[in-house]
Amino acid sequence: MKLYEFESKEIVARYGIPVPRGRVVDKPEEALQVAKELGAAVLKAQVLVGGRGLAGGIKIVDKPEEALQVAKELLSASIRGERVERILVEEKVCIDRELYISLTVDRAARKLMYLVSEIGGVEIEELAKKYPEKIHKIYVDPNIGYVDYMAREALQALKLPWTLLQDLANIMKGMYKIMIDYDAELVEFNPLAFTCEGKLVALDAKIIIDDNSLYKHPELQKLYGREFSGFERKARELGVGSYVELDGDIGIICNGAGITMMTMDLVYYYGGKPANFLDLGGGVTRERIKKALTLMLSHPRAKVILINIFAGFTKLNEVAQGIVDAVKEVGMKKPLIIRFKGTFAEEGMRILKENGITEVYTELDDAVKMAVELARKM
Amino acid sequence: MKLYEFESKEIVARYGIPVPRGRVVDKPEEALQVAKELGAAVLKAQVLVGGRGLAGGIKIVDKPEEALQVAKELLSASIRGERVERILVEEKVCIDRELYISLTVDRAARKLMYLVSEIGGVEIEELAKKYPEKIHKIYVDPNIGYVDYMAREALQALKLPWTLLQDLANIMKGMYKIMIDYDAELVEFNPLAFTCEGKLVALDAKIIIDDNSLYKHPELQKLYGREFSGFERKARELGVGSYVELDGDIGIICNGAGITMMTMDLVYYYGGKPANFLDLGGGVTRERIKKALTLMLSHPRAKVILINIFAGFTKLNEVAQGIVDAVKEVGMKKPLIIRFKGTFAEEGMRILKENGITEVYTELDDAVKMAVELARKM
Amino acid sequence: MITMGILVNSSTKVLVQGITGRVGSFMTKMMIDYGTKIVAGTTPGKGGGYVHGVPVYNTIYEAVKEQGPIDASVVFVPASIADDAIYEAIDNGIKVIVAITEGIPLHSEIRFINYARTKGVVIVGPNTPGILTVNECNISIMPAFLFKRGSIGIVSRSGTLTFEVAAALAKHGYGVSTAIGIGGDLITGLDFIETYEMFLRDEHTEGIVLIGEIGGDAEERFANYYAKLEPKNKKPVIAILAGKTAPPGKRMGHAGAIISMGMGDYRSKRESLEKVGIPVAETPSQVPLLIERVLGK
Amino acid sequence: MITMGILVNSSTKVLVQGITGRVGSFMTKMMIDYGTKIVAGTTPGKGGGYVHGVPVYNTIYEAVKEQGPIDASVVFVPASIADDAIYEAIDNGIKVIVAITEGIPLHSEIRFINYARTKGVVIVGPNTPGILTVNECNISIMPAFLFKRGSIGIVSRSGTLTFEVAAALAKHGYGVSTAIGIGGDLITGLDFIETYEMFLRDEHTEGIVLIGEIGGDAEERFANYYAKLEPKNKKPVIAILAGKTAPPGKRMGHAGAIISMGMGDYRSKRESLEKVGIPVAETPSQVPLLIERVLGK
Repeated sequence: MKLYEFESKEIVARYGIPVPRGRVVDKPEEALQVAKELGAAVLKAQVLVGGRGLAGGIKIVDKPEEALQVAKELLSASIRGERVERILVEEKVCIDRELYISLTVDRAARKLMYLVSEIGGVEIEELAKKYPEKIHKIYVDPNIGYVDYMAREALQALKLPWTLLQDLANIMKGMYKIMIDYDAELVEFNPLAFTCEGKLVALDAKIIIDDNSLYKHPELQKLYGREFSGFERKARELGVGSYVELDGDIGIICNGAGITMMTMDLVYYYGGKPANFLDLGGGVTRERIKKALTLMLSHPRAKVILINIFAGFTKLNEVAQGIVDAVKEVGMKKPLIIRFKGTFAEEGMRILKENGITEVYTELDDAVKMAVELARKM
Repeated sequence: MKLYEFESKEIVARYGIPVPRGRVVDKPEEALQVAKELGAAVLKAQVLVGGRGLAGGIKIVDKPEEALQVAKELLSASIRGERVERILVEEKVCIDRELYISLTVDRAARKLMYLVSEIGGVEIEELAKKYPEKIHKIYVDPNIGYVDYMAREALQALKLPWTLLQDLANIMKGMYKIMIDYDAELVEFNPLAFTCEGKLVALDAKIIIDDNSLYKHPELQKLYGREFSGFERKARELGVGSYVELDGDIGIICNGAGITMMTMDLVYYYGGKPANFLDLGGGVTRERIKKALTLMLSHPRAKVILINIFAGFTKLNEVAQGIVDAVKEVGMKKPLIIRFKGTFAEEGMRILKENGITEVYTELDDAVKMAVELARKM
Repeated sequence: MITMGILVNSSTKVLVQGITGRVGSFMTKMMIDYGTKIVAGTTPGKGGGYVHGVPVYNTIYEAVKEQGPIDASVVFVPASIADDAIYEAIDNGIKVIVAITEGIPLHSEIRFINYARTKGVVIVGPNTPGILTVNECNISIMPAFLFKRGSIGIVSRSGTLTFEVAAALAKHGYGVSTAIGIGGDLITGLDFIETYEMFLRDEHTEGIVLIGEIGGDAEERFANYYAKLEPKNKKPVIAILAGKTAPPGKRMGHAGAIISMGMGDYRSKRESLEKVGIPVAETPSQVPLLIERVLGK
Repeated sequence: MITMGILVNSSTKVLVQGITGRVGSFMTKMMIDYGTKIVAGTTPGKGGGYVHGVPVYNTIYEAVKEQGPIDASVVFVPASIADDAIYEAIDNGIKVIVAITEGIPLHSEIRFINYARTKGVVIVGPNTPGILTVNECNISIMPAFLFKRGSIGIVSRSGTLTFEVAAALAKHGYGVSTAIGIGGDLITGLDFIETYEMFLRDEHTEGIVLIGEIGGDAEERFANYYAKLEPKNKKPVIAILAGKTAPPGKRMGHAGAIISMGMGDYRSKRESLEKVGIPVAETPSQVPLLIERVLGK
C-alpha cells in the first residue's frame, strides 16, 4: 500500500529525518494561510500516481497571496486520472543539489538494498536506463541491518562533504528503522536535497507498506483500499479474492493468479478485451463463487462472463452449485461461458447443464474463443 | 561483572518476569519490618560467591518476629570469605517443583544457548555431571534471536502443562532481551519455581555482564570492581593492566595474559608461590611499568618481584627506564628479578645494570628459578 | 523403485506442520493417498494423537527424537506464525521446507530465507502450490492425478497455471519428472536458476518448462544465466509467461506479480528469453508443441 | 617464491583498517618492512593521503575499486566501532580479517563471527596478535624477527606466550611455517580444530604446537576430534597450556581465560590431550624437546 507524501513525511519526521516545514490542507483558504506563515512556498498535489511533477502537480508561489488561486486550481485538478483532494504546502527550500536515496528490496539477492545517486529529482527507472553507473547499490543483510560503513559509502557516492557523515548516517539509520517498524517495501527520498545552507532535507518522501504485513499495523490497515475503484472495493468487501479493474468487456473469474492473468492474456490473444482480473484464490467454495459471480453480473462494462476454474483442491460440483445459486438469485443477466477442469469436473458440468447453463467447456482455448465471439456480437 | 541477586531481580522484574515480592535491606530492623509485611519470609545473604545455600546464606523464618535475630546473624557473617552487607527479604513461595533455566553463551557453537532442566536448585555443573540427559539445550542464532518454538521445546523439557506456554514464552523472551539490552554473558534462574498455585516464578536470579560492554552501560560501569580486593582495585585505578590477587609471596609482572599465567605456573613448577597475576597487556610504556612496579613494591606479601617482559611491539629500553624510575622514586625495597627478551633487550639490560639492577636474565626458567630461590631464603 | 526428479522422491520422509488444521489434515490425506511418506505431524499442544494414522507431536524436536531424521516438511500454519514454524524446522535439521502459506510478511520472509540459505536449507515457496515428483512424492496442494510420469521438469511461479500446463503436456503424451512451484511472493526461497541446476543434475529430466509471470526479473536473470552456460550444461527449456496484458503498478493476485519502477513487464521477459533461444508459448496449449520442437521428438 | 603456510602468504594483498592511527601506522611500517604486500589502508574522512607509501582511502569500496580485490585486512580500530569495520571488510569481499582489537563487546563478536562464517570469511581473533607466515606475510603485532622459517605450525590462544614458544623452537633449530593467534576472547573466529585442518592441508607443515589456556573447552574438543582422525589425517601435535595455577572464577587477562561453571580448568584440558597422544609441555623450554620426540628428528 502506497502512502501519500504527507503521510510518509509525518513518519519520516518522527524518525528525526529533516523534512521541509509545512502542512497538508484540503481547502484553498488553508493553503493561503499556511503560505503566509511560510513565505515563499511550494504547493504539492497529494496523489498516489507517479510522475506528478511533469503532470503539473507541483507549483511554486513566490508570493504567499498567489497560493489561494494556485491551490484552487490544484484542488480541482486530476493528475493522471487521480483526483487531487489534498495539497501539501511547504516552505521553499534553497537547493544546491538534488540527490536520490532509497531503501528497497532486491528480489534477486533476497536482501534490502540502499540505492543512492548524486542525481536526484528524476525517476529512478529513468536514471537506471540513462546513467546506471551513477547508481550506487549497498546491500543490507536482513539479519545484520544498517551498519555505519554504509553511510560512508553513500556519502562518497553522493559526493557530499565528510562533515555531513553523521547527518547522512542518521537519515539512513532512520530509513532502515522505518522499513522494519512499518514493514515497508520502499522508503524513498527523491529528491533528497543538499541545501544552500549545506544541510540534507528529504524534499519528497515515499513509503510503500507490504500488504501482507498490514495486519500488524491497524492504523494503516484502515487506510487499505482507499485508492481502489468501485468494483475493486466491492470485491474486497465481499472477500471474494484479488480484483483489478480493466477497461474491456469480458468479465473474468478464475482461481489462481497465474491462470487468471493467462486467461486475460488469452482473451486478448483471441481478439477480446477483459473487463477485470478476479482471482478467487485456492479452495473455491460454493459461497465464494456465488458472491463473485453475483458481483460480476452487476458489472456495467462486462458483456459476457468467462469463468475458468481448474480444480485441484477445489471441488467443481460445489463451484457449479455456487454458479447456479447466483443465477437463480439475480438471474442470468448476461451470457456465461464456463470452463471446468479437474476435481469433479464432470459432475460440475452435469449440474450446470441441468440448470440451463450450457456454454461449458473442457478446453481453455475453446472457452475463451467463445467468450470473445459472444462479446463481439453484443 | 556479576550482579547481586537483588540487582538481577530488579532488572528481571522490569522485563515482566515474575519474582517473589520482597526488598533488599542492610539493617536487621529493616529485615524485621519487611518480614512483618510479608508474613513467612526467606532471608537471603547478598553475596557474589556461589554455593550460598549450602554455606548457610539462606534462612527461612515462618514467624516474622524471628527475622530480627536471623538478619543480625546473617549481616555479621561471611559466606565463603565474602562479607554479607545486605540481605534480600522475600515472601516464602510455595513450591511444587524447582526447575532450571538459563541463557548463556556456547563458546564452541559461537551462539547463545538456553539450558533448561526439570531439575533445578542444584548447581548446573553438578547437574551436568550427574544427569547430562536431563539438560535440554536450545541454540539461539545471534542474528535471529528468540523464536517462539523454543518456548515449546523448553516447556516439554520442563514437563510443564501447555497452559503455561505463554508464561514461559514471556520469561524466555524477557531473558533474551535482558541478554541483549544489558550485554549479558549469563541470565540464570536457578531455581525457577513451578509454584503450588501453578505459576512460574524466578526464585533466584543471576546476571553476569560482559566486561567489554560496560562502557555502554554507565550505571553498571560505576559498579565495576566492587568485588575486587585492595590491590585489584588499586591496579585498576592506576590503569596498569589486569590484576588478580593470589596467596603466595612472589610478585609477578608480565606482558600478555598467556605469558603471565605461564610465569605463575613456572613459579609453582619450580617450587614457589606467586603473590599475584599482573598482566600489563601490549605496548608497555615507561610510565605503565613504573606504576606497576611501584604498586608491587608496596605489596605486603610479595617478598621478591619477578618481571618478565617479552617484547614485540614493546621497547625494552623504555621498560628498563620505567623500572629504574620506580626504584629511584620508592627505593628497591625488595629484590627484583628481571627477564628481558625481544625488542631492544640488550639496551634495556644495559640500562638496568648501569642503575644497579643486576638480577637480569635472558632465559625465563633461569629468572623464575632465581625468584623462587630468593623468596625461599627470605 | 528407481527414483527420479529433484529435491523429493519416494524415500523422502515428510513432516506436516499444522497437521490438525482443516487444510493440513485434508492435504495430509491427499498426500498419503498418493504414496508420500508422511512420518509425523506437529501441532503445539495437540501431541499424542493421530491424523489419518500419522502420529502428531507437540514439537519437531519430539518428532525427530521418535521418528529419526526427517527430510522435508510442509507448512500449513497461518501467515502470522509461519516464520516460527519454519525456524523450528530449520533448527531441527530439516533440509527441504515447503511453505504453502500465503500472505507471510515480507520482512519475515527475507529473514528466514536468508537464514535457511546459510544453513543449506531449501525453502520451496512461500506461497507455493508445493512440489511433486510424479508417482513418488507429493508435497503439494496440486491435483497430482493430472500429472503423468515422464521426463519434463516444470518450474513455476504460479499454481493453477502449472496444472494447466501439466494437463496440456499429458494430453500430448508428455509426462513430468518433478513439478515445483517456487512461489508467488516478492521473495522466494528458490529462483529459476537454482531450480534449473537441480533439473540439470537429474538424469531423468530431459526438458524443462519455465512458467513465469510479470514482476521482478527472475526470468531475465535466468535468460542471462542460460546464455552463458556451456553446451554440455544446457537442457532444452521452453517458457510460458502470464501477465502480457496486465496493467503496470497493480498487484495481480500474487504479491510478486507487479510491474513496478519500470521493471517486471512481459515484453522484457519474453525478449530476454527468446534472445537466448528459449521459445515462449502464447497459450498453455502451445507448450507441448514447443516441447516437441526443442526435444526433437 | 614457493609459498608455504596457511591463510596468508607472499601473494596475499593486505588492507590496513585504521591505518592513520598511532598503532595502525606504526604496525603498517613493521609489516611492510617484513615484506608484507600492504596495498591500501582506510580511515574514514582521511582518504587521499599516504602512510608509509600506502594509499589511504575513505572506504574499502574505494580501495577495492582502485586496487582490485583485496585478500586480507587487519583491523586496528577501537573496540566500540570494530564491528562496523569488520562488516565493511566482509561486505567488500575480503576473505581473511585479522581483528587485533581487544575489548570488543561480546554480542557484537557473536554476531559478526556468525555472519562471517555464513559468508566463508575467516576472522582471525578478535583480541589476537595476528598471523605470520614466516618470511612471506606478517599481519600481526608479533616480533616477526624471532621466528625462523620452518615446518612447525603454531596455533595459539595467547600472544606473548607464542613469542616465547617461537623463540624456544628457534633456539633448538626449529622453524615455523605459520603462527596464528586465534584470540583470547570468549568467542573467536577460528578454533583449534579448524586451524589444525588448515595445517593438515599445508604440505610444508610437519608438526603443530597448540598453545592453550584455561577457559572454555576448545582444547578438549580438539582432543576428541584428534582422537577420531584417521591416521592419514594425523600430523603430530604437541601442546602447552597456561593457567595451571589460576584460581577459578577469575578472569586471567583474557576475556576467555576463566574457569567458570565447572568448566575450563587446566587438568581437564591436559588429561584430554594426553589421553589422545598429544604430549603437553610444562614449560616453554620443553616445547622443542617434545617436538623433537614426536617428529622423530
